[in-house]
Amino acid sequence: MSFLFGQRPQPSSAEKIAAAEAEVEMVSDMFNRLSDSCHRKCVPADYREGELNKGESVCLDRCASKFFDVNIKVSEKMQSQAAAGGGAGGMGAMGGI
Amino acid sequence: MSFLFGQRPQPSSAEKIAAAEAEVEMVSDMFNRLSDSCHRKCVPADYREGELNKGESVCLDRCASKFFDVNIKVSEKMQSQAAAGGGAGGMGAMGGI
Amino acid sequence: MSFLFGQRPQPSSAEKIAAAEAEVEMVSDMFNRLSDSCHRKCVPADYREGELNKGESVCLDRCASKFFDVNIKVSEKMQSQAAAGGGAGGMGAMGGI
Amino acid sequence: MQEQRELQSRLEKKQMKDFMGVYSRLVQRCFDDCVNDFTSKSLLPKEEGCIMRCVDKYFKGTERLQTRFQELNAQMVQQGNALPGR
Amino acid sequence: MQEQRELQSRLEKKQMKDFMGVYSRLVQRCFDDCVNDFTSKSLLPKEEGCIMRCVDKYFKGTERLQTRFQELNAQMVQQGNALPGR
Amino acid sequence: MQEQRELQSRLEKKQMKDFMGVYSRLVQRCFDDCVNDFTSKSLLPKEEGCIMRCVDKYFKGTERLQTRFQELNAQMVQQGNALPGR
Repeated sequence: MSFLFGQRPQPSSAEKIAAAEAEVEMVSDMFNRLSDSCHRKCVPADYREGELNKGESVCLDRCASKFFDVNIKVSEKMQSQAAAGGGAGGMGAMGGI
Repeated sequence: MSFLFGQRPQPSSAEKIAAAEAEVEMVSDMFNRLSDSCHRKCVPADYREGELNKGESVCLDRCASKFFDVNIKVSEKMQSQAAAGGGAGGMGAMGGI
Repeated sequence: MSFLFGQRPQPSSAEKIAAAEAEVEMVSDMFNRLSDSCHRKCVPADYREGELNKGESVCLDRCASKFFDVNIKVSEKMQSQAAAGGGAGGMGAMGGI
Repeated sequence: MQEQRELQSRLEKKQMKDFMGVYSRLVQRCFDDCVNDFTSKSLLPKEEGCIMRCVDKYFKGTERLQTRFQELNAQMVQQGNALPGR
Repeated sequence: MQEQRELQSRLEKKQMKDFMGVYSRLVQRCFDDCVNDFTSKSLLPKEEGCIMRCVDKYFKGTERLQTRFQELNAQMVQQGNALPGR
Repeated sequence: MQEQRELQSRLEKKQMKDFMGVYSRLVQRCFDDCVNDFTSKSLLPKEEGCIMRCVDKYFKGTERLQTRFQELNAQMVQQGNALPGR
């Protein structure tokens, strides 16, 4: 997911740690979502055997690959929108603080 | 969501920060839930076009408004129950620590 | 959930706090999941009355008990696999850091 | 000593966060189950009634599950069967 | 003063985290709704089209909901009806 | 140097938390898929069998997805196509 963090200069060392942490968290959040979606889409919930069969294994591989592609597409889209100026929200200041 | 945090006195400055943070987190958690529910209820999953159409837009507006109302109703109910003494749980000491 | 944390020696005091925190977090995460699953399985979503009826109450009791059993079974299984050497993954170093 | 205070303070934050979590999951659950008409922007009376019963039921269910959970947890710690205690 | 800076810095982290959260929920939602064919390992053109429209729609929806949310929040704070302000 | 140690320690906590997350999601998933009979308070033999197979399958699936994920991530970093590396 490093492509999401490539643009900004990152000066101080506390900030470097924070950025690295944010990246790790992002990557693992993304993996968890991929894992949830792909298990749901590829592994039927009846559990007849403990092994992954051939069909399930291939499905998981392709599912991971497609999830990754979606991630890249979305990221590219957001970067081009951001470059085109504004758009795409940003979670601005929410709520009443 | 400030109404949830209005009752208690908040002395020290570290506590003020913690309370402000808790509130921000609460507000953004609530927004995320509202967003998930309203997208699910108002935007069909076939994505025929990238624009929100009129019906979807109106539905999202009303959905946000109703979600907010529910939030207020629930909060009022809990305050009146708390005032009536106890009830409604509180997540007491859970687990074996 | 203390059984999950029993094996390792835990030296420094900062680490003790971290481990205690991790345990508390695990326990409360587990309770939240139990609560979500059991409400979904035992309480119909039409809310004809505000009370839990007899059937719902008994269902919740049994559901909690079974969820706990599953937790123990899974934990035992993982411990025996870990003892048998490796297996069961561990979330190794993910992503591109 | 100081360690204990530190732990105590974090546990309090955790409890607060837990309560918030229960609260916001409850709001979402009752909203999802009770509100499905978006021809008006205010809650209908029947939606409001449903919300109130949902909240009542959810809290009673949560309390019940908490009690069970604690009993089961205590039981498990006591037995310590096959499961190494701390 | 320092308190404010501390709060500021934490709020920035929070905002970053919020944005990440919106981003990854969006990826999952669009993936779940648009991709259901696992006979190939690359996205089909119709899946890619679906993803692009989904992203557009999701962001527009999110912006709209944010605006409403802020209005409703401001309104509620102003009225303060029955609900004690801070 | 100290920065590295700090980062290291936080990464370890993160890994622990990740593992816990996988564990508890697994418990919930297998419970939801395998347990639907609440006429008894102990697991039925067929539920227990289902749980064991579910755990096996889930772990194998997770390992497989992790391997794929790392390959795809490495590939993407290497290509750096259109996507600025760090």
